[in-house]
Amino acid sequence: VTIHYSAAASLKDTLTELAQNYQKTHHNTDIELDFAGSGQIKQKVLSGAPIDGVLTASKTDMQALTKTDKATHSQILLKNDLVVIQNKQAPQLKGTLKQQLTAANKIALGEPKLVPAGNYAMESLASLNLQLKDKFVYANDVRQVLAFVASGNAEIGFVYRTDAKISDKVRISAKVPAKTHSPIRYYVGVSATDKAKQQATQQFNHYLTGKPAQKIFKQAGFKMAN
Amino acid sequence: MTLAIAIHKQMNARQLNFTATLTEQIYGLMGPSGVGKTTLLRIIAGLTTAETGRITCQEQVWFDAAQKINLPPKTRRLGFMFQDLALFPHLTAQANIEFYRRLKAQPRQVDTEFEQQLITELELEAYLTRPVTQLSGGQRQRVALCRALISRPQLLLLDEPFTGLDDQLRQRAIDLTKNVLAKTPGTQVIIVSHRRDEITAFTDNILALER
Amino acid sequence: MTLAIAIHKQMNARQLNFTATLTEQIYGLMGPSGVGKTTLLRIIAGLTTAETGRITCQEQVWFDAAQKINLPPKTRRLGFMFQDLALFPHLTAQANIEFYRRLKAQPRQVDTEFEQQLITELELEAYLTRPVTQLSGGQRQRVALCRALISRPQLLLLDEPFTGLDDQLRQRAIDLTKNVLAKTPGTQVIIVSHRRDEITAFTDNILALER
Amino acid sequence: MPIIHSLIIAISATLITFLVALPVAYFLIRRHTHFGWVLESLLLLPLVLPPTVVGLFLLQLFGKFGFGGRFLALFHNYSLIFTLSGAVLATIIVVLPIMYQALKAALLSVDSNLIEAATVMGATPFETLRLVVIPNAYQGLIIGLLLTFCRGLGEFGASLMVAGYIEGKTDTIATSIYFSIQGGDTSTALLLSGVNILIGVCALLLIHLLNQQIERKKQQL
Amino acid sequence: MPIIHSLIIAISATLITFLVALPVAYFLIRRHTHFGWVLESLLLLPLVLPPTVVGLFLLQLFGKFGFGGRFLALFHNYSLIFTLSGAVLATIIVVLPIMYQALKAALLSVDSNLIEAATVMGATPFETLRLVVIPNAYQGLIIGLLLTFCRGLGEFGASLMVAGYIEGKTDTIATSIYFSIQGGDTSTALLLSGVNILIGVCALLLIHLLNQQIERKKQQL
Ligand SMILES: Nc1ncnc2c1ncn2[C@@H]1O[C@H](COP(=O)(O)OP(=O)(O)OP(=O)(O)O)[C@@H](O)[C@H]1O
Ligand SMILES: Nc1ncnc2c1ncn2[C@@H]1O[C@H](COP(=O)(O)OP(=O)(O)OP(=O)(O)O)[C@@H](O)[C@H]1O
Ligand code: MOO
Ligand SMILES: [Mg+2]
Ligand SMILES: [Mg+2]
Repeated sequence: VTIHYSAAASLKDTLTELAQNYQKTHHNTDIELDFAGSGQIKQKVLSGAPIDGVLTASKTDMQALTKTDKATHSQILLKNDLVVIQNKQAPQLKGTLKQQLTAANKIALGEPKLVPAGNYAMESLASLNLQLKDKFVYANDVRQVLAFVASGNAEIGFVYRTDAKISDKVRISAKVPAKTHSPIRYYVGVSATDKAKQQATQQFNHYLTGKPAQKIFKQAGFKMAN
Repeated sequence: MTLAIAIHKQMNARQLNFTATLTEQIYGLMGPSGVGKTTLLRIIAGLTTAETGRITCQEQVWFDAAQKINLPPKTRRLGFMFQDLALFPHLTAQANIEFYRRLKAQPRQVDTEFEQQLITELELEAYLTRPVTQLSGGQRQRVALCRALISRPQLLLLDEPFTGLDDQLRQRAIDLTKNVLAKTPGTQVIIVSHRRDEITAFTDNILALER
Repeated sequence: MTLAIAIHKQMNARQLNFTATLTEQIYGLMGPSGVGKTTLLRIIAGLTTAETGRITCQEQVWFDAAQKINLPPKTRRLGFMFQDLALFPHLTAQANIEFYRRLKAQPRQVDTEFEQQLITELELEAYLTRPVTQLSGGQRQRVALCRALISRPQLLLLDEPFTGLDDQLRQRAIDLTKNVLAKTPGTQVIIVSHRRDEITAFTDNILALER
Repeated sequence: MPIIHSLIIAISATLITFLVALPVAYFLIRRHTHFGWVLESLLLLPLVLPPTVVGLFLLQLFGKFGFGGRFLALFHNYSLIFTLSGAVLATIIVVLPIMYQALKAALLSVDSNLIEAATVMGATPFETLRLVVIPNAYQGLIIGLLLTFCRGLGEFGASLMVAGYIEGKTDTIATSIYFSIQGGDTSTALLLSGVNILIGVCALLLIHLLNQQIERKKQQL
Repeated sequence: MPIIHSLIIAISATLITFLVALPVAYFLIRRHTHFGWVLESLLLLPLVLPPTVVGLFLLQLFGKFGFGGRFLALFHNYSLIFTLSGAVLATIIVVLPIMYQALKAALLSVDSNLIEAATVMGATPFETLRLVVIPNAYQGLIIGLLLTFCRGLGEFGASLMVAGYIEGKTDTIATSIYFSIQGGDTSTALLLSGVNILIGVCALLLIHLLNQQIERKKQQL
């Protein structure tokens, strides 16, 4: 069977490798990997795109799917941390997260409705009691947050720990305490309507939670959910 | 052919009324500049629509303002040499002359011998393979004349066909046109000219437009 | 003005050699169709470049193939009536005639009285406000002639200026042109025509081009 | 593979839009209908909307629950989503306005005297188009083709939505560039950008040579 | 606000590209330089690349550490990034190829006899452009303006990269549509799409009326 698997864009390299490994041992399953933002994946499934497996970077997107029965067998796959980054060319930021944030002129973060990382950042800012709305520059995706910080025009930006690795022009200046936002979890789910595809997707999801897969995820900086 | 038309608006608010029954083969159309000669030919061809009137040709109604009949130009079986020639600038002289052959919807028999004769008489051989944009004024004039004559139409409309040619070429072109007309008695022709001698070389039937 | 030019390639591989010294005010240029009359005028105007030769006008070198001198047309102070008129289709007759006034770089004095006289003589008043695309062939011809005459150039080039006009208008246009030339003795003129009478009305200086 | 996919998409989108837009533009110029007015507005739509939105709309239309999707499903359960054909469709919709307007401009530039001359000689509208209008408008037509082709190469918003990014199946140069940038892989992104530019410049060169050919043919026959 | 921002961006990008592309196209058509060949290729670049990539490039160039950014910082520490001017710049780069090619097609359609006539009469190249070429090419020019304006309205990839999405400062209709759609707020997205279409249709209508005006002026003077 061929299954169409839509996954969060930030997992592109890792998941491509995993799918290749998987297909070496499971010759009768063809995996079509397709990448997009989590919000976009949700949109696609809701619009009736023939997607069999989903991997989203947020709980809310997965919930939107399970609520309408567009996805089943959802389960937590990975964990991640939220960090703030700064440009490597700028002097190392000092002080607590709160101080760093108040000192900045422009703060880059993902559009909260759209980018899960942006949403978590908003939660943290709320629980830290910071009113910084007029400093926000909303980005389309994580990459854009990185670009804004890399260009030096936003002093600080919110991204996941794993994303901070993408660009060599930024460094992590502070960790955002995990208790200030709801837990960052990656979810897998099954959206297939066809029996055989459902089964194949479930099998692949199961493989992702297994030991060999965990190793590769860890290499990319993710933490496993359990 | 019977004509009875009136047009006003599309002539810069001048007035053109024209009534005639054409029974002979050849007619000359004369009149001062701007009186409406070209406009009249365009109305006959169906390119301009008269405001009122009626045109019939060989029992067929071409135009009737009252009954809202207006036969499209392409079904009128015309040959038209335009005053400004309207040669196809992307084609060579030859391709312009032979344009009819490429029209499949309304094929006209063009026999090669006849074509060859026209080309020779109009001294066009040397220029056949040239794009018309590279021809001199007089050469273009002859290509346009040749294109109109070759079509063997039911009605041939020539708007100042011999203008811009030197005396010798003009005489040759006139003789040639006469020859062609003599060989195709089914073709009726209207020749516009500002020179009386050009018309009288063909006929005494002169349609005069006056202000 | 002295002329000594040769051109070959840009004439469809015909040959044009021409040498003359023009000392009189008015010259007629005659020759069979396609011999190179228009090409010669274009070379003088600087629109076509001769392959070899030299053109001088009033001590000024306009063109010299050997020295690679080629004065751009706009500095030659010309009036040119093109064989195909080249009227500006987006403008009215009046705006075409008065086009010179809108050129700031090289202003030429156009006096209103003189302009009015030209327009009246050429029977153009009624059409001044019309776009030239709506004029008849003969009307367009007169607009182009008027545009060329009004410019009071150093050198006036008229390519078949009287073609397509009826006898009465032609005579009027010839007389008018003669008048204008008489009043502006500084303007040298070359008139191309295929009719000898049109030339002899002006001058006996005929430049003949032969095959 | 992305290169081949991009070429397939850009070329077929260009050809299809050309064949669709040319008769429509020709027809609408000849007769000034009110219907044409509506059609022109419709044709502007994909231009004023972000490509992603166009893509989402197509996704909904051709998804499992959409009208188009259900219709296509009747044929062996066919689906456009996540296929190259879907990408072609998305690109077509995005580039159609550009093609249409460019062709319209080209057709408008043809002297109406020539069309009249052909009509009088008995040419049908189609013959007039083929024998007179197209050859005289070719400079403008070619520019329309170039614009459309290049925009088709660069388009990714709409086709990403409809066809996704499936390596070896629906990945194009543009989407690959996008994802390598997302992944921080700047060198691949630069390389692929270079490829796209090369293709664009080749298209330009081709047109240039073609033009020269035509001009030379005209001049030195 | 997004509406005003969009209008500012689309209108100024259209005007600026028009004023830049017109003389360049005119100059390159008149003289066939080799330099022109290079310039044309350069001008195609933003067309074959995804707008996001163009935006990323501009962000790097005009960012604090980029060459352009450092230069601009000399003037009262000015920065283009996260400003409306930045969005205008990004849009200009994206729409420039469309404007240029459309203008080129329009200029090419002008009869060279007319240009010769003007030259002989003593007109400078600029006067020829203003008095002869533009009035005779206006149909094509207007289509170029329309295409550019509408694409400017729909563009969001590049300008989002350069100007970000700052509510009340750099949000445009296109980015707002994008974000509301992604956020699942379909009704806002539909509303804003409607606004964009309306603006596009208004532009079309304006052009239509303008055309009619000109035609009428020509005919019933
Ligand atoms: N398209 C048009 N719209 C309005 N008026 C026009 C149009 N074409 C010609 N006219 C006007 O109609 C009148 C007749 O023009 P027409 O071309 O029929 O004259 P003509 O007899 O052929 O003259 P000529 O011998 O100068 O060619 C002229 O006054 C002219 O200005
Ligand atoms: N652009 C061009 N390229 C090549 N050959 C040309 C071009 N223009 C004209 N010719 C050729 O050059 C020759 C001279 O043309 P020209 O127009 O000077 O003739 P002419 O004497 O003005 O004739 P006419 O009285 O017919 O106007 C002709 O044989 C013509 O075919
Ligand atoms: O305007 Mo786009 O979606 O970046 O091609
Ligand atoms: Mg006439
Ligand atoms: Mg000549």
